[in-house]
Parts: sequence; structure tokens; C-alpha cells
Amino acid sequence: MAQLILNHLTKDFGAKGPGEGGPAVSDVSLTLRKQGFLALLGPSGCGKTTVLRMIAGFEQPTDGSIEFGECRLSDAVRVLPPEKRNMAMVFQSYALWPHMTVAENVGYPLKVRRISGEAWRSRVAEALSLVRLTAYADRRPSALSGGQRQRVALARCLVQQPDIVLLDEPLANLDQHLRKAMEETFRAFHERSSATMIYVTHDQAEAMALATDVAVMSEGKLLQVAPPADIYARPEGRVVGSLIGRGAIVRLRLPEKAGRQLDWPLLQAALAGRRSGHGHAGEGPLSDVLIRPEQVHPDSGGMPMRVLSSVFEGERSALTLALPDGQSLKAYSNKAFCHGTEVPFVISGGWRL
Amino acid sequence: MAQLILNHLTKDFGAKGPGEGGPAVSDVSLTLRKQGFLALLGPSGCGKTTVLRMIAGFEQPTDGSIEFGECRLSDAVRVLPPEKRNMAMVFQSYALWPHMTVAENVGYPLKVRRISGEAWRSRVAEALSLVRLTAYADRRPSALSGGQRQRVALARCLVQQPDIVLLDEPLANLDQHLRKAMEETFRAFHERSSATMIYVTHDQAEAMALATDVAVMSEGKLLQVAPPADIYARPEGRVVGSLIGRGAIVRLRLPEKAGRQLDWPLLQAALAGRRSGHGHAGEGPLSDVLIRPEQVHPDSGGMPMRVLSSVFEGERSALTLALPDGQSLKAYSNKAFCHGTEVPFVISGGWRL
Amino acid sequence: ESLVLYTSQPNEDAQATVDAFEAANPGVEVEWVREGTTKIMAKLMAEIEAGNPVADVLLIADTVTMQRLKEAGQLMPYKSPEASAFEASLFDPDGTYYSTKMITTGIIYNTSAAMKPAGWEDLAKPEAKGLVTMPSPLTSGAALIHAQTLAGIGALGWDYYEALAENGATAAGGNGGVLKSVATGEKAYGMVVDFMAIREKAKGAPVEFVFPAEGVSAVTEPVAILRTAKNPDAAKKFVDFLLSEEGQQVAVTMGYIPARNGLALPEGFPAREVVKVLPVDAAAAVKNSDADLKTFSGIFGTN
Amino acid sequence: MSGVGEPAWLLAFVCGAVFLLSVLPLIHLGWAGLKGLEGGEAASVLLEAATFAALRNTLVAAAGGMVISLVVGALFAFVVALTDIRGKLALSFAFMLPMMIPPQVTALAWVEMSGPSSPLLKTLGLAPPLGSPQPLYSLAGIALLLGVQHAPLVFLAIKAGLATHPRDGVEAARLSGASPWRVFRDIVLPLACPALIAGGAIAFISGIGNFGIPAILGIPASIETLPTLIFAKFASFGSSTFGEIAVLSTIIASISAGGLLLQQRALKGRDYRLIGLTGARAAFTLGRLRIAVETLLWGTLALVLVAPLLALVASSLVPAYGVPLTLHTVSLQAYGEVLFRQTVTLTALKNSVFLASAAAVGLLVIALPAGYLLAARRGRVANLLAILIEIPYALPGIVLAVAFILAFAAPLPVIGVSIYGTIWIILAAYLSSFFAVSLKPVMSAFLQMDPSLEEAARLAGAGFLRRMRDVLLPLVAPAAGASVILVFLIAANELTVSALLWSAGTQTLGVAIFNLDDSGSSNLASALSVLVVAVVIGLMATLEVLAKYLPEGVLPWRN
Ligand SMILES: Nc1ncnc2c1ncn2[C@@H]1O[C@H](COP(=O)(O)OP(=O)(O)OP(=O)(O)O)[C@@H](O)[C@H]1O
Ligand SMILES: Nc1ncnc2c1ncn2[C@@H]1O[C@H](COP(=O)(O)OP(=O)(O)OP(=O)(O)O)[C@@H](O)[C@H]1O
Ligand SMILES: [Mg+2]
Ligand SMILES: [Mg+2]
Repeated sequence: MAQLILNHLTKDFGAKGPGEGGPAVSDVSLTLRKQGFLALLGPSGCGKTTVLRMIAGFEQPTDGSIEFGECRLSDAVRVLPPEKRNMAMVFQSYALWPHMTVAENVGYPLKVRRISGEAWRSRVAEALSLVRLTAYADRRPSALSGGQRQRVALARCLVQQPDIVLLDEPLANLDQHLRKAMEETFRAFHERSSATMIYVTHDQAEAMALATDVAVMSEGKLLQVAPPADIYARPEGRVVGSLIGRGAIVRLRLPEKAGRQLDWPLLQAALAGRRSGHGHAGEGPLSDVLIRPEQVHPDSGGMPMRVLSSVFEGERSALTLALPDGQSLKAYSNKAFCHGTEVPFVISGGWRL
Repeated sequence: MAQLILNHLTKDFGAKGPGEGGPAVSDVSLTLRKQGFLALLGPSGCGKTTVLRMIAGFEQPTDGSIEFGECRLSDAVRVLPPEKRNMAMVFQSYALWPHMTVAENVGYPLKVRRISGEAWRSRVAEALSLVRLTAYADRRPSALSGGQRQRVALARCLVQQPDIVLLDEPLANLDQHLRKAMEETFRAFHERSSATMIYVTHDQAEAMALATDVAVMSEGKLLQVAPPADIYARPEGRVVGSLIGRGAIVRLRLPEKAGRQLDWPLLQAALAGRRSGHGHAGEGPLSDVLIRPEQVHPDSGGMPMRVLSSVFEGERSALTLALPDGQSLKAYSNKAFCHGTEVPFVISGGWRL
Repeated sequence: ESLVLYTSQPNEDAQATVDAFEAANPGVEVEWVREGTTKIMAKLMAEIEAGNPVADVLLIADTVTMQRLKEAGQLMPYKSPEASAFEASLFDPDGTYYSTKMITTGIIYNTSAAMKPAGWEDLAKPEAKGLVTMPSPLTSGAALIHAQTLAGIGALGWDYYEALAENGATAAGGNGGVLKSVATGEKAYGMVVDFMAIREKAKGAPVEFVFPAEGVSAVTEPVAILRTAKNPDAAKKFVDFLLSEEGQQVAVTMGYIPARNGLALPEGFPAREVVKVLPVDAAAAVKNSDADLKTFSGIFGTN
Repeated sequence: MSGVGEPAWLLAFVCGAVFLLSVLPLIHLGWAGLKGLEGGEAASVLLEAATFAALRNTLVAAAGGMVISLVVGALFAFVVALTDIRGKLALSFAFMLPMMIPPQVTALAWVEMSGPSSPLLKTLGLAPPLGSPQPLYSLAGIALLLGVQHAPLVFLAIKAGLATHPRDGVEAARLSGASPWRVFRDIVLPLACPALIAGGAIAFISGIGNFGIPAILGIPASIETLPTLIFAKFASFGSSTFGEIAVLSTIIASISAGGLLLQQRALKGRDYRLIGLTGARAAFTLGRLRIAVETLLWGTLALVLVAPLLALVASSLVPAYGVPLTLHTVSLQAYGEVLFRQTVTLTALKNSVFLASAAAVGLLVIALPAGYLLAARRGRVANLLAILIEIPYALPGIVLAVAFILAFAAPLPVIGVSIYGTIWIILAAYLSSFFAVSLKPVMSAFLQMDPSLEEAARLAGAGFLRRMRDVLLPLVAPAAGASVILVFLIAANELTVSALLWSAGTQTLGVAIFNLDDSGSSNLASALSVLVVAVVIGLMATLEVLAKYLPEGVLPWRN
């Protein structure tokens, strides 16, 4: 299997709304490792779907090119038609064919490849059972629930043996159990098929759990590509820092020589130093520091912080804490706190962005 | 504001697929507290959308009725037309009007209510800024990304002053930052408008954070309704137990007199008892016990369990552990474990379903 | 005073007739509707059926239809003082309808045709094989009367039509269709009403018209007052005018052979003596029309 | 459409309209027919061989015509809507014009074009000898011309349907590995099915009721169809005529009802509603094929439009039939005559433009709720309504006109005024006759609409009329536009209905042209036809100029 290479990929839809400039995708360069599983993250409207559509061949890049191994798939002049690309995609809008039953929808890619009869039936049945829709094989898409439609789109994608699989928020409308099961399915599919997979999602846990690499986009630009653990631990810049994980970003004066990985003494000094306006830690230039909620623990030896809000989330409560200087932090706690109480917290680590 | 009452609500689409019986919604009775915020959870295809559609008046119940205060909205004979109900809804499929711009889409409910001119403009602008789409006011929906479309649908819902707001997975396609911001918006909207809100979601943290009550459905039936903390701590039955939160359900022999809230000594005894086949704890009837991952901690004094898998999720790893008798548990851990290692764990609590 | 006229005259003729009448009878205003005989009759019959016929006066192509209306009791008898100047065969003895002009059917041929026909028999000759067309009695009232007339001549009879059919003649639409196909050279010979061919020739079309030696059939464009007429007085004035010398002169100027004795034929026509008009018995024609239509259809395969 | 609660008055409104426009005249016709049947003679028409032959010919010609219309119309619609050929605007614009040329004229032009005196064939030296048989005088010829005449109906119906096609569905199929041709066969074609079926049905029904073409092409070859047979019955008016007409009309009505039931059967069990946002339209690139396709389309257009139109222009420039068009003979005198001397021309033009616009807009007002209702509730009542709407269109114009005279010649009850003899009866008859034409595209658009779009409007508080105006109408705008243009074009030239219903001052263009032609002034008739075509082109061009003020997608020749 070959490598997928995006080369200064740019797409400008031309029709710009008032007040917003710039192309939908601009200058994205990315080399996917062979048989990689790339998770594509980014805020709504940042150009994820557009990237996938260019890879699939539905949109022509305004600039740049897409290569797959030796073969140039798209550039601003020529586009290899989608049907010659052997890719599969789950559309954000599902793109089910209303005139076909569920089984026909799922089995269409096979039919096109002249697979019929028993082979067709068994592969369709298998795909449908993967998404738990065996009983719905003969329904029309219009008589399905939203999640069921999404699963049909998934099954249609999984039934094929593509070189590249494009998944555009394929699990957004599924409950968490199905989601976990589908994650397993993807993993298995990926291992078995050795296809390159690109996965757009808003669920970070999902992205981290599945991907070999995570790419973060914002406003059409690619900001960082790294393996999940890397990108979580060492995000580059404010945008990636705030996009990945739930952390809070605080601005602190840190000594120039301090590394990027910060520990409690340093942070405490910086926080304290800043408050008082003197001392060595509080004298450097202002830096953005990412502090993740799981790094903030209640500890009697800590620094007192005021609880601004405490929101129940099931397994725990999400706290918003006010630092003495008014900046806010996030933390988790197993017990709820009353609004306004002062509680001592320790920050076990931070990351300078 | 009046109470919304669902009364033995049933909907049968008639056209059943082969191999599945029963109506889409069957015998759902529910009284929403005044100005309540109900989160509706359940696996894909369980009938959530159908319930919302019946409340909105798009589907006629096959049986049962819907009342709002004194006024009967729907029963199997008569249906008050949706346009007379003063409700707002975010459709799972968005249902944006392709021939109107974003602003026109959002402002249409106002236009129908004869609000125009400056008032119209300012309210539309406000709703658009809530969903961060101010710059897109003059676009057509077809030139928007999936998440942007969803936000238009949201804005269209928030612009009104309805008695009842129906939200069908309104945040499924948004990234987590927007999601948090929207949660805040919902909270504020709910407080300000004192509307009754019904919220379908697959994101439990969202549900728990927002709702005053959580209702769980499965296969068309309503299984449990309770405040978030209650339903998380004390789910009724296997189905709700497995749907709410991520816990694992294990079968243990427990003494009859043991309460439902179980502690480590009891659990330890039950686990051990079962293994050896004697002792008082292992002698009762087999019960389903829900053990949540946050209740499972590594502890040198614990019981050794084998790590079946460890999946990186960003802030932590999700572990699957095998109990000595082969049943599996879930746990979280800040550090990754290798597959196959035996680690001692303590189970700090459990809930008999 | 007003008057409603239903007519199947061509547009310009109808307008000319009405104009002349209005000039002669100031104060009477004529509203007229013009359509092909079939349509105007369909309209009238439907009105009668609905109980509210609008027309006062009917001026249509053939006596057969008038006879039919008379037998159905739809016509009002009126003895016009002008009738004395007409031959008795040209009006109904009961005074329900009066012929106003004679439209004969003769032979038209394209000037590029090899043979110049002189009589009906010529159309059955081998030279004319496949080159003859005629209006279908199913479409045109005049055509039916023409067929009945020719069939009534001992020397011709239905045998003549059989010979024509054998010779590849077709029975096509109305007179307009025949004129077109001959003028455009699609066919070389046709049976057609006189004035159409003569007018067209005058405009420069490559056609000639012949009054065959055996004689020609004629429809006489009768006028009648409806029993239900709402303006009987004006209607009577109209009938009188049409039959009067003045009225007949109008027909001549329009290019028709007048029905009234003692008037010259219009330009382009031979002398009156050359035109031998074969008589037709309207009552018998009505009686036999169904049978004759069937015979005709049988011969020409119009199933 | 959500099954729940369309307003109660909707059914009443639609039933009322159908009753007035369709049932009432038909009842009168039936009643007159029953009286005619009393003698027992008329019923025998059923057993005549001629009736069977005419029935067979009608079916064959209409079916053949339908196939040709479908092939030609669908080809144009698909190519124009879905591919990247150039000059789409001009192509679609031109393709609708053949409908503007009265069928008799088209038929004559074709006869002339392929006959011995064909200027084209003469120049090419291919003209058949004088008197050679005319190949168009055959069932095949009738079918061919019916097909050509009605192809724009199919074209518009399909093009409107394609306007809502989802792009992602096509993309998904291509990504599945399907070639463009395969995508067309598996996705585009099935999704266009409601429109295809609607277009086919309307072409078929048009073919059944058509009189002009079989009259000119069939009668010379002794080929009778039901309309020409009915015309012949009228020609030999007798006591049993109404009975026979009623019997023959019943046969036509049964054919059209049968056709409609077939159509409903074909659509049954298929759900074509699109889900979600349909987005931009799909586009196929033709690549090297493009030139070939363009040539094919323009060639076809030359045949079906340019040739008859040229024939028309030519005959308007010479004084009589058969006069060759030379520098010597050419004259514009006919135009001067119809424009400045014939007062009836302007009256007729005014009347026809009024009638056509009023019928087109009026029918939209009726067809929208009717289409909505019929798409929302399927079942017996809907089927019955649909059949009743179809029958007046299927009946030959002369029969419908007679039915209207029977129904409205007497003063109306209660108000005591008669609309007979006024322009209103023609309008009423047009509404009745073209209801089916107007309904077809609108209804197939409703059948395809994502119901949640309407639901969202309902929840926003919009009552039926409000959401019809704000949401439904714009969503079906392409179909509504097609429907308005279709009715306008057909009505502007209508002949047989108005021929019986006009009276002084209410002549229509069709009547004026026919009368001119009938009275031997073929050059005037041609000149007037040319003027009509020019006026309509002018009107369409005006719309084109105003396009940016019109709702998106209503102009069917635009993409
Ligand atoms: N029009 C219909 N005809 C027949 N069955 C239907 C129809 N609409 C929905 N259903 C069925 O009813 C059941 C409930 O559907 P519903 O849309 O309410 O599910 P849901 O809980 O909203 O699921 P999801 O989370 O996937 O959106 C599903 O099994 C679905 O297949
Ligand atoms: N057809 C179009 N015309 C103009 N602009 C478009 C078009 N399609 C998308 N855009 C714009 O391009 C940008 C990127 O869109 P894209 O669909 O790629 O976003 P996305 O990252 O997939 O977002 P989401 O998570 O909301 O689906 C958006 O701002 C969108 O408004
Ligand atoms: Mg997207
Ligand atoms: Mg749903």
C-alpha cells in the first residue's frame, strides 16, 4: 500500500461571506504513514470535510496536489475521477440513496464490482451485522432513525476493500455503547484491510484511542500532526493547546530558562510571584501555560482557589476554579463543591505552549 | 408555564421490518416538572426522535395522549397542528431551508410572528452571535459545513420564545469547545425563558450537566426517570445500568440481606467466595452488580487482576481488567499498562442492579 | 337591434357579408361566429342540448345539414319575398332554408402535371395513378354531397370511386388539405371547391381549375333562421338581404357563383352555361348519408 | 409530507375545484350522452370495427409518441441539467419552442419538408418525384410528430425534478467505484423516476387527446384515431351523436384512468423523498464526448424546431401555397395585413395572452394545494381525484368544449348570469383542460421533498398558507416554474377548445390562425404564427432579463 501525500493543498470556494477572509483550506501539507490511521480534529468549519472531499476527488484543489504513492490524484489542473480511486467514505450527511433498501445501499459498491449472488449476500449480511442492522436490511432509509442511517453509511463503507477510508464524523449520532463497539470494528477493519484511514471526529477520546496520528486544523490551516500521546502531552501553540483535551490556559511570568514541562514548585512560585509582583519566578516574560484538569488536585498543602462552578458529569464533577489573580482553571473532583468555597489545590504539572 | 404530560404514549409505524417486532414507542408515561430540563437518553433507534416528533405534533400517537397543562395536544384521534403549539425544535437532520440565507432561516419564526425591522435584525444577530455565525449571515445553508448547519438550526430554535423546546442531538456535530459554550447557552436560555426543554443526546456528560431529570429509553420503552445524580448512582436494571456511565456489570453471589450499595469488603468476599466456592458472601443468589471504572483503583492491598487492554484516551487510559473468574471490569488509569500484566486493584464500591 | 350569426363562411367572406348587411340595414348590429361546419354544428347542438341556443341565423355550407336540422324541428319557416328569383331546387318549399350561392366541386391540377384532365373519368386513368387526392366526406360536408352526387350519376356511380381507389387515390382531410397538396406538388390532381382553386391561382399558385364535362356537384350555402331565434325580425331582414340582388352581388364580388338567377359569374369563372350543376336531393341525401359514408369508407378503407 | 393534519379546508378546496372544473362538465356530457343512448343506437358504436381500430391506433400512436417524447425530452433534460455542455441556456430555451408551434403547422411543415416540394430535399437533389407516397402518413409518422410535439413536456417535467437532486448521493456512488454511466443508471435515473413517470404520463395523455396531428397525417392514410373519429361523429350530426360522443369519450377516459393507475402502480412502494439538504446539483464532465453530444442536441433541435419554423416563415413570405420563395415573390405584405389591417389579430393576441397567463397562474394556485394534498395522502380518494383531474386533458378539445357548453350555456344558478359567450368560459375550460399539465411537475416535486423542511416551518408557527408561500413554494419553485411555462405555452396556441367557445371579441390566437388558414389565407396564418412565436420569445426573453428578481429556479430554461 502506498503513502498518501497532501502537498500544499488549498481550496478557495471563492464566494466569501462578508467579514471572513481566506480559503476554506489553505496550504495543508501532510504525509500519511503507510497504513496509518489519522484523526483529523478541529473546530467546526475549519475545513476538515473539505480536505476529505478533495482526497476523494469531489472538489478540485485551487492549488497544491494530492499524491498516492507514485500516482497524482488531484491538482489544480487534473482530477482523477472518484470512481478510479478505490476509496470509501462515510459522508457527514450520510448520502444514502433513498430509492434503495438498506441492503441495497450497503451492497452497491459490491454490485459495481460485479460481486453478486451468495458472495454479495454474505458480505452485506456481515457488514449489516457489524453495525447491528441485520433486522433492517429491507427498510428504506427514510424509515430509519438518525443513528440507524449513520450506521447504514458506515456499513456501506466497511463492506468494501478500499485503499483509503475517509470517515467524516462517522459516529456522531450513536450512543456510547455502539460507539465503543464501532471503534473496535474500525480497529479490526484497519488491521485486517491495511487501508489508510482518515477520521474526522469531535470526540477526542475516540481520536486518541483509534489513531496512530492526530492532525489538528484551524481556520483552514494544519497546525500540528503528532501521535496521540505526543499531541496530548506536548501541544504546540494556544490553538492546539485549547483544542486538545479540556485544559485551561493561564498566562504566567516564567523564568526564561525554565523548560516547557513545568512542575508544581515552579508553578507555585510563578503564581505566588505574580501575585506579589516580586521574586525570581514571577519576573520572566508572560507565557501561556496549559494546565489540564487532571493535573489539578485538591490538596491541603496547596494554594487556595475559589470554586466558581461545579458541574455534575456523572462519574465526576467538573470544577471551574479561580486563581488568586482571577484567571480560571479547570479541575475534576469526585465530590461536588459549593459555589464560592475556597479550597486548596495543587497543580501537579503544566505545559508551556 | 404548564406541565407537559405524556400519557401511555405509543407509536407503531405499522411497516415492521422482518425480525423485529413492537412499536417504535410503547406505553411511555412521563410527567415533566414545570420548567424542567429533561435529557432523553437511549441507544440508537430506541424511539427518542419519535417521542419528540409526537410532542411536536408531526406524528400522531397510535395510542395514549400528550397533554400540556389543561390542553390536550395529541391523542390517537385528534392532533393539534404543530403551528399552534409554540414549540421550537432542533431537528436531527437540521431541516434548514435551502432557499433562505442563514439569517432568513434563523429569523423565519420571528417573521411568522410579525416581528420585523430593527427588532428582527437585532434578535437574529443575537442568535447568530450565540452560535458564532455572525459572519455567515448571508450564506446559503448549502455553502456551510456540517457543524455550521447544525448551529444554524440551533440559532433558529433559540431565537424564539417557545413554551417547549425540543432538541434532537443538537450538538452532535460540534467540537468540544463549542459544545461547552452551547451548553452554557442552553442553561442561560432555560433560565431566562422558563421553557420546558427536552434534550436528546448521546453525550452523557452533557446530559448530566444540563438536565434536571434524565429519562432512559430502550426499545421504545421508558425505563427510568430520575435526577442526574440519582440515575448515575442508582440505576434500575441491567439496561439502564449499562447505558448510564461506562461501568461494567458483573454477576456475583451476594448474601440476600446485603443492601444495594456494596462496599469493598463485601465485594472482595463475593469475588473471593465465588472463586473458592465457599464462605458466606459467595452463597447467595447471583446478582448483577454495576461497577464503575472510577470505583476501581490500583492499590497494592487489592486483588490482582489481569490487564486485558489499555486504551489511551488523552487525559487517561481506559483499562479493561479480567477478574480472576474471567469476568471483565473497566478502570481508568493515568499511566498505561502493558497487556497481560497482573496488577492489584481495589473496588471501592458497587451497585446491585 | 342585434343579430347573432353562426357561419362556416371563410373569415373575410363572413366579414364582407356582415359589413354589406349592416350597411344596408343601419341599426342592426351583427355578432358573428365563424367555424368549420362541424365545429359550428357541434357548438349549436350543444347549446340546443343545454337549452340555450344563442344563434339567430345559421349560414353554413350544405343543405343536408339544414335538412337534418329542419327534420329535428330546429328551424323557423319564413317565406322570403325574394325566393321567386330562385330556382325551386335551391330552397326548401317550407321556407326553412334558402341557398345563397353555389360552391361547386371540380378538378384542380398542378400546372406541372403531365395530363390535363377534362372530366372526372380522367382521374381514374393510369396517368393519374397515385396522384389523385380528394377531401374526405368524413371531414367535409361538401365532400359528402359531392360523393353522393357523383355516385348518383349513372355513368359514374360508386364504381367510379372504386376505380379511383384502385388507382391509388386518397381521401384527405378537407378542401384546404387538397389544395395544399396539389399546390405544393405532393399530388398532381385533386377534387376541390371552385373558389379556393381559382383564388389561389389568381395569387400565383401553380394550379389550374377545371369544371368537368360530366357536371359538377354543388353545395349551396343555405341560410336559415333558428326556431329559437331571439331576434326573428332582424333575422328575416338578414335572409332577405342575402337573397336580394344586392346581397347576391356581394357573393359575386367575393368570387362565388350566385344562386339567384340573372347575375354574371365572377372573374376567373367560365360562362354560366359551361358550369353544369348536377342536382342533389337534400332529403334523400340525409336519409342515405350514413349508408353512403359507410360505402365510401368501405371503398377507401377508412375503417 | 407529514401525515398529520393538513388543514381541513384543503381537501374541500381541492374537491371543490375538481368538481367545478372536471366533474360538472363531465356529468353534463354524460347526461346528454345518456339521453342519446336511450335509442340504443349509440351504444352500437362500441361494437363497430372502426372504434376498435381507432382505439388501437390511438394507443399505438400515443404510446409511440410517449416513447419518442421520453427519449428526446429526457436526453435533453439530463444533458442540460447534469453535464457540462455549453450553451445550456440557449438549448433549453430553444427546446421549449416546438410546443409553441401549433401541431397542424408542425405536421404540415414536416410533410412539406419530407415531400416532393421540400426546398431542403430539392436543394439536395433528394426530392422524391411528384406524387410519391408520403412516409409521414402512417402511424409511425403520427407517433413521431406526437413525440416531437410533446417532448418539451417531458423535458420540463424531468428538468424540474433534477433540480433537487442531491449531489452527495452521486458522489457516494462514484466513490463506490461506479462509472458516470453507471451512476446515471443506478442513482440518477431511479431518483428521476417520479419525474420521468410524470413526464411520460403527460406525454401519453397528450397523445391520446391530440387531434391536429392525426387529422393531418392520419386521415390521408385512412388512419383514424379516437379524436378524429369523434370529430367525424360531430361532422355527421344526428340524434345519436351525443350518445356516441359520450361512449367514445368514456373510452378515452378509461384509457387515461388506466394510464394513471399504471403510473400510480409504478410509483407505489417507492419512497423518493430526499433526506436532508440537497445541496448543489451533480455535474458530470463529458470530456471528449462533449462535442458529439452538443452536435446531437443542436442537430435534433434543427430538425424539430428550425425546420418547421423556417417552413412557417417561408410560407408567410409568399402569397400562396406552392409559390416558390424567390427574391421576386417575397413580400412582407402578410405581416402588414395581420398587424395593421386585421383588427382581430390584436384582440386575439390580447385574449390569448390574458387567457394563457390567467390559466397558468390560476392553475398554479389550484395545482399547488392539489399537488400537496395528493402527495400527502395516497389512497382511494387521491387516486380518484387524480383521475378526475386527468380526464379533461385526455379528452379531445372539441369534446371538452361541448361539455362546457352543456354545463354553462344556461345562466348559472343563483346569480343568474351566464358566462357563456364571455372569455371566462374559455378560461374555465382552459383551467379544466390544463389542470393535469400543471399538476404533474408540482406533484412530483412534492413527492420528492424532505418532509422535515415543512415540519420545521410548521413548528416555527407558520400556518398552511404561510408556509406554502414561504417554504413550500420556493422549494418546488423549479417545478412550479415549469408548470406555469408549460401551461402558458400550450394555452397561448390552444385551438380546439376555444374554437367552440369563442364568440365575438373573444377570439384566441389559435382560432384566428386557424380561421385565416381555413379561409385560404395561408400566408396570413403563417405570418400570425410567426408573430406569436416571436411574441412568446419576447416574453420569455423579458423573463430572462428579470430573472434576478424572480425566485431562484423558477425559469425552467435556466440552470
Ligand atoms: N417512518 C418510519 N417508518 C417506520 N419505522 C420508523 C420510521 N421512523 C422511525 N422508525 C423506526 O422507529 C424506531 C425509533 O426511531 P427513532 O427515530 O425515534 O429513534 P431514535 O431513538 O431517535 O434513534 P437515533 O438515536 O438513532 O436517532 C427505529 O427503529 C426506526 O427504525
Ligand atoms: N460549497 C461551499 N461554498 C462556500 N463555502 C463553503 C462551501 N462548503 C464549505 N464552505 C466553507 O468552508 C469552510 C470549511 O468547511 P468544511 O465543511 O470543510 O468544515 P468542517 O471542518 O468539515 O466543519 P464541521 O466540523 O462543521 O463539519 C466553512 O467555513 C464553510 O462555511
Ligand atoms: Mg464537516
Ligand atoms: Mg433520533
